[in-house]
Amino acid sequence: MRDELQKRVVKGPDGVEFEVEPLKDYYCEAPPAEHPPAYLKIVEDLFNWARSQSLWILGFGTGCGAIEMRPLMTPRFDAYRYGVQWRPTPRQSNLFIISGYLSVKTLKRVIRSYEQMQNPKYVVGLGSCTINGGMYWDSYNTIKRLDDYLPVDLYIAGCMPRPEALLAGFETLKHIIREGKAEGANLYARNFDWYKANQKKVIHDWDMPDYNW
Amino acid sequence: MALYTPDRSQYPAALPDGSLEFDLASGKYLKLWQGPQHPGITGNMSLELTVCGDEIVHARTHVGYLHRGFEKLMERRTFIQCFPIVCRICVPEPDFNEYCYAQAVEELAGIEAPERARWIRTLILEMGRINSYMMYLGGQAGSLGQAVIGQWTTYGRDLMLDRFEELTGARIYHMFILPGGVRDGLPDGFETRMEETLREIERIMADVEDVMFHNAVFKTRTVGQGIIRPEWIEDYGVTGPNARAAGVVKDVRKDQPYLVYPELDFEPVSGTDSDVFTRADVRRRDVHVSIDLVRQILARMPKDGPLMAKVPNVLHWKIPKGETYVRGECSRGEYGYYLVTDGSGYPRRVNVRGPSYTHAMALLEKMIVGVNIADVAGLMVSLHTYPPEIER
Amino acid sequence: MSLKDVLSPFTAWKYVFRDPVTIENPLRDRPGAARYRGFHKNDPELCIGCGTCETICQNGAIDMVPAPGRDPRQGDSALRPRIDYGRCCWCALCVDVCMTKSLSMSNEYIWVDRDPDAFRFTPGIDSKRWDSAELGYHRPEHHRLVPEHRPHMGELEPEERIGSFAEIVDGYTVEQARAEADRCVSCGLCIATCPAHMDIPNYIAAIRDGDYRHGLELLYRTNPFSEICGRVCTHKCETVCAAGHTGEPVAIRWLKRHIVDQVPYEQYRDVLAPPAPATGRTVAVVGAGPAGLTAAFDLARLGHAVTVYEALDKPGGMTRWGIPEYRLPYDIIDRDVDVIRSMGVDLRCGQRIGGDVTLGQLRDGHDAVVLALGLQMGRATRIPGSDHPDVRKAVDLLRQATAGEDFGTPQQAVVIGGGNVAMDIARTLARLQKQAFGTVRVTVTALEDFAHFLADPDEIKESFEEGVVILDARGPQAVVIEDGEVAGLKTWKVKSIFDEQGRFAPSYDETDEMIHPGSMVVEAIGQMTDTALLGEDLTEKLAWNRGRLQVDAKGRTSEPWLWAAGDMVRGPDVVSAVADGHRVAAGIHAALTGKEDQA
Amino acid sequence: MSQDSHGMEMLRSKTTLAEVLDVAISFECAARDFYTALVPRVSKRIRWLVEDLAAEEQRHFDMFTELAGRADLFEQVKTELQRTAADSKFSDCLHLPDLGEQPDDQAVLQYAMGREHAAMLHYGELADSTPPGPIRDLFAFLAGEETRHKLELEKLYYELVHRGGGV
Amino acid sequence: MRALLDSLKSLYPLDDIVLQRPDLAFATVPAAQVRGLLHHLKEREGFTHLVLLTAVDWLEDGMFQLTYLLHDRARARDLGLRTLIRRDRATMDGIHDLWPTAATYQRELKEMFGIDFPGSPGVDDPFVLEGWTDLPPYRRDFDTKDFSERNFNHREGRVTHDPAAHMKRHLYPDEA
Repeated sequence: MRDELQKRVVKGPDGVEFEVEPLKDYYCEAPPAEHPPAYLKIVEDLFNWARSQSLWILGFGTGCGAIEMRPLMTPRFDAYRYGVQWRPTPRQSNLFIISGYLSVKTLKRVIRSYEQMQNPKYVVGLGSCTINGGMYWDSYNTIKRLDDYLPVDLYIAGCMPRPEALLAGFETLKHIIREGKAEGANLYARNFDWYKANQKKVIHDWDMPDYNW
Repeated sequence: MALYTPDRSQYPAALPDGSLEFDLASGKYLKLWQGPQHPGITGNMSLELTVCGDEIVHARTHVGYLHRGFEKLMERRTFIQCFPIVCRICVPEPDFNEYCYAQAVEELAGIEAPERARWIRTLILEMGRINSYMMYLGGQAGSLGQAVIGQWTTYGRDLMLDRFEELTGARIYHMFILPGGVRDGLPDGFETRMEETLREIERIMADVEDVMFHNAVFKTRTVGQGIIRPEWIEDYGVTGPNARAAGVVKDVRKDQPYLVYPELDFEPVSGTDSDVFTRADVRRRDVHVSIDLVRQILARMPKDGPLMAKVPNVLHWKIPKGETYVRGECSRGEYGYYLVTDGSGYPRRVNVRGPSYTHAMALLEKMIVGVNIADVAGLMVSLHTYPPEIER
Repeated sequence: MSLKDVLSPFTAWKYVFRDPVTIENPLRDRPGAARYRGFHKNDPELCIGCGTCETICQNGAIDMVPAPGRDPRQGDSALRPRIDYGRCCWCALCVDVCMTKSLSMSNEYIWVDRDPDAFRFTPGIDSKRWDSAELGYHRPEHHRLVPEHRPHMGELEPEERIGSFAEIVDGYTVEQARAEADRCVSCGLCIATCPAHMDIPNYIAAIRDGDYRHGLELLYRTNPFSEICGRVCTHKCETVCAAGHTGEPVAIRWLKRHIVDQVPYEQYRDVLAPPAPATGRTVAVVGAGPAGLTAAFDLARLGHAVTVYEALDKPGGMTRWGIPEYRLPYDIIDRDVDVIRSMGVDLRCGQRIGGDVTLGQLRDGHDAVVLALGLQMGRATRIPGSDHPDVRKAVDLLRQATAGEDFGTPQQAVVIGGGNVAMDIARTLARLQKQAFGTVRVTVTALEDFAHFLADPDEIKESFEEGVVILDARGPQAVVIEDGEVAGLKTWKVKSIFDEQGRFAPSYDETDEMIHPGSMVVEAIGQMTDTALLGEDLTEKLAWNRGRLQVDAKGRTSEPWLWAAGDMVRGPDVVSAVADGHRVAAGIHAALTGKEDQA
Repeated sequence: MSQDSHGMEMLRSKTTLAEVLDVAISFECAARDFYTALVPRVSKRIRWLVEDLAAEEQRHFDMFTELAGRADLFEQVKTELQRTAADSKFSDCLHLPDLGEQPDDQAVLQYAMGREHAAMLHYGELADSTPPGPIRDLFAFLAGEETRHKLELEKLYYELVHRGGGV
Repeated sequence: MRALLDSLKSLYPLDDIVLQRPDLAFATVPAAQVRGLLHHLKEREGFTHLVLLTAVDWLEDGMFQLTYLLHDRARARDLGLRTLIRRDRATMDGIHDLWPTAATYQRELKEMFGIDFPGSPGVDDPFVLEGWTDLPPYRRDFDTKDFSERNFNHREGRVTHDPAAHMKRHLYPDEA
């Protein structure tokens, strides 16, 4: 564990000493909870319709596929007209696009980013690598099945998928959301222990709280 | 022009070796992580900044978020099987991987790509260079808050991707230059459509010049910023536009000409001030050089002739023991492949030398000290680095 | 910094008046380019399931899976590539390397699914919406990752070879052989087609590696007649070679010959492990052809005492007495036979069973008896005039030629038949004519047209080169006899030869009649076995199957002590005879060691 | 063959379909008996061939018998006529052997082909010389049957004698 | 290039010289001479640009080959220096004082090959890997496929057939 994460005594600029324990002080460790649907189906449908109309992508280019995000978000493909835009922080995003392979090192950051996103949230896997390891199937440093570590709502085939394929994916995702079937976040909460066990199996230096949001 | 003068009263003391002494527990310094999930970072990497007030007093680059172990994977792939994977090492300008790898294999196997294939390779590399620069220009402007440039250049780049698609059959990873030659010739009417694309890009570049380069804000934030000192050029192995902007007029295309560059007419672009603005300007002018080169190539390349050298059955292709280094001038500097063979059907060792390796690591860490936090992104982008080629 | 730097950025406002560059409907307006590498297509009829695509895929994305409703057959494993889009990188190496050009790619690129296991499919079998897409990547004609042509093999020029019985082809040099071995993609489709199931991909790999001893060892595992098969094998393997679909098939036969050419003959014995300790069991083999000797070789190596009885004075069977020397030099046969003999096989030539020694005696003196009699009797057409003494049978003439007997070389001869035997006798006669008269005057008339010819294309080509006239689609009608002498052959034109089922149903055009002049007519049609040695009682006792001795899967006849192998039960083919020899040897060994049930 | 020719002459005088068929059936019956009697005279090796021939004649016999018993005989013959077989004249090129003691397979086949050939010719002639009507159709049908049988034998002959071999 | 190699040969024990291209040569030099030769090349011969520093694992020989590739910008030529060090004592003097950027290369070599460069800044810090516990991955005795299979789940349900074996099973199952 890195030094700055250790429990220690710190002396402030005013000369006062105090104890810090970053992993406890900075994060809430409460486990994730399932998000129940609205009491009335018609209300839930309305919510889902609204959710489907604003897919806000977290601006985290985890791999190759991120390069097609720029054409998508610029005038030629103009994803904004479909209610899709990208946001710089997890707090503002509800869609995580895993743009291809994930190294174990990135997986760790991805998990943290994902957990910081607000419910309901969705994960889309881009390309072969998220499905079965892709061309890095024999690499020592990339995960092979994204769904072992995060709940994936949708996959888009390709290496890498083109902007058009992404747009097709967004349309499908909207459809899934409107049907109330984009239950990834709830799945994550429900099977939290299983996901954590998988994550910890490959992330050997686990130096963060199990859940932080 | 320095508008900002930091308060250095809290600044850490210098140790004999030149590094700074700072005590995080003192509360005077703050660790600030820029990346990997951060809008102000190029690609997937991160900067561990130690700041004092608004100023960076120490920085470390952290890479490895995109490490897939290409050099290891290639050791268990046959020579032809390596061909599709190498382009993944650098996403925005993948073709240099294909070229350098193919050239290295051809050299050690003792074969030579046919004339027409070499023209097409050159064409592809120059198309890729334009794309890479277009992407950079959008990023450079964007890092300083000017989002509109990226809207234009990304469009221009996309038009070029259409040309790539019709020529190579793919948008991003072209997998077109393979050991022995190239896959196919130019499609019918390619020249005409390429000319249209080039005109559109020239139009965009004119707007970029007006709006980005003749821009008081941009100048204020870039002129005199992020200077690469002359002695750093050798200390940190600086190459390409970064070096040329510092007056080191070295361009592999001229100095150790490869492919058909000896037959093409061009002059390397250079600058003298070595700051963020000059580097941006060198790249802007280089786009025009590349546009011109694409025109020259299309006008002069042979229309007929073989596209592949005679290669043995690729399934059993063994290459005699040997080693070589093949370099090319990519948009970011010297791109090179060090290939070692041992007589088997697999490379013994491949080492990919991407320019970002030094630019984004040692050089960036050195340059970033003393910079205002707000300028970090702009400075970093100005080195034009792509993380995947650092860690491979 | 100047005023311009303040004002210039405002020129961006002109974009307000520009047409937007946005693509109105990206899902509709953006088909992939003509050579776009989109989702895979496969033509399951063209595909042969060779698995080369799987071999080259660096991503391990391709599995070869049995295609529903297809059974493996010669040259088609009935496997089809199943692609995992959780692995694929769309590099199209599989398309580039595809041996039949059945694999290609469409320009379709959108596939979205919630189920990660859905991204696996067998192109051409699992129907997809892009199956009929016309655009997309196909391997450009010039773009080849596997060389398509054989290296040129040196051979005697026609003028040179026609004057003698010297062997025609030189065999490959080491460089040529490596280049040819390099073309093999090691798919192994040929193994099933080879009657002896030789380990072809691996012995070719041994040539690439230059490890000829290992190569020879592999050859001997399945075939003790590699010298002979390396020259005259019917190489059915080459007809199913994956490389043959878009180029020339790998010259498997010549590569086999190359291995035996490269290992010094003295070292052959070192390659083979010594025979097993003696079992005390004895086996008699009748006929020293490929089938009999292969059985003898196997049985001897298993420790049984084997005696081979050969009616003629030299071993080799039809390989010696039926195949001319220019195709298969006699010393080559001796080399193969000597290795077999060195395994302890007692080979007795000039001993015809049914004379001094009877089959009954063999039965009484041995634990098992193998009949490997071959097909040494020629069939006759029995057309009018065919009973004339100058109407001869090809097998008889070839036997006489081998024995060096003079049968009165005709100045002009007509051969009836279109198989390899017809070519052999035609070319033998041509050589004899050249030696005797200086000119070649041989006409071959065949029922089949060239499209359905029975003889190897090489044989036809070489015959033409040597001045033999071959007339296809001629049905023999009568031997023309003038003044008691054969004057020629009368034929009718064959209009068509096969019916819709591919069975023989010739129809003649009697208006197209030809007389082919010649003082000798040679019948080179079917062959049959002389089973006289069985005697009437045994013939009556044995079970028969449409004219052939009935044998079980192991080669055993209805009489438990009697086994049969080779051409007499399988039809004429060297390598099939070898395979049969193995089969019967395995059967006998199992029977003698009481392991029949496990076998 | 003379006995057959005589039989054919006999046929010319028949006037009803049933009569014609009766005679044809008697021919098939005679042929079957001939082959059956031949079986023990040939080597066991080729007995299958003679047995096959006998079985084929028996099949014809059965077929004609069944036909004769049918009420819609006329219609049936009409339909059968659609699938006429054309003679390929292959057997023209063969000697008719004298089937002595112990004939071999080739001789038996040649003999059988000759028989079918002659029958085919005669039925054909009868059809040609009969005025259009049911009787003519029946003759044409019988000629077609014999031709078909002959073609089968020709295929067998080629496989046995011309191609490869192995018997 | 020849002249340069000749003059270097008189000063340093160069071995195994290969003139790969007119502007690229490789030579082997004993480990102890590396720093001296590099210094000489940098200061005297104009090879001021360190292109790369990497290693090759000759597992069979028990040696690591270090390759220092230098570039002479003025004359546009390259010289690759090889030096062999023992795998079981994989330690080498650093050259970060000659080229500060070499520290990055040395840090990578430490992590990926386990070659130590004592005194090189940050050489022990993780570079691209995080929480790595296995053999250094670029070593030849590290099997990446095996590691991948052991550590990560691959999607089930994949099964393939060898064409030759499949045909044997269906077409001639009884034969040896």
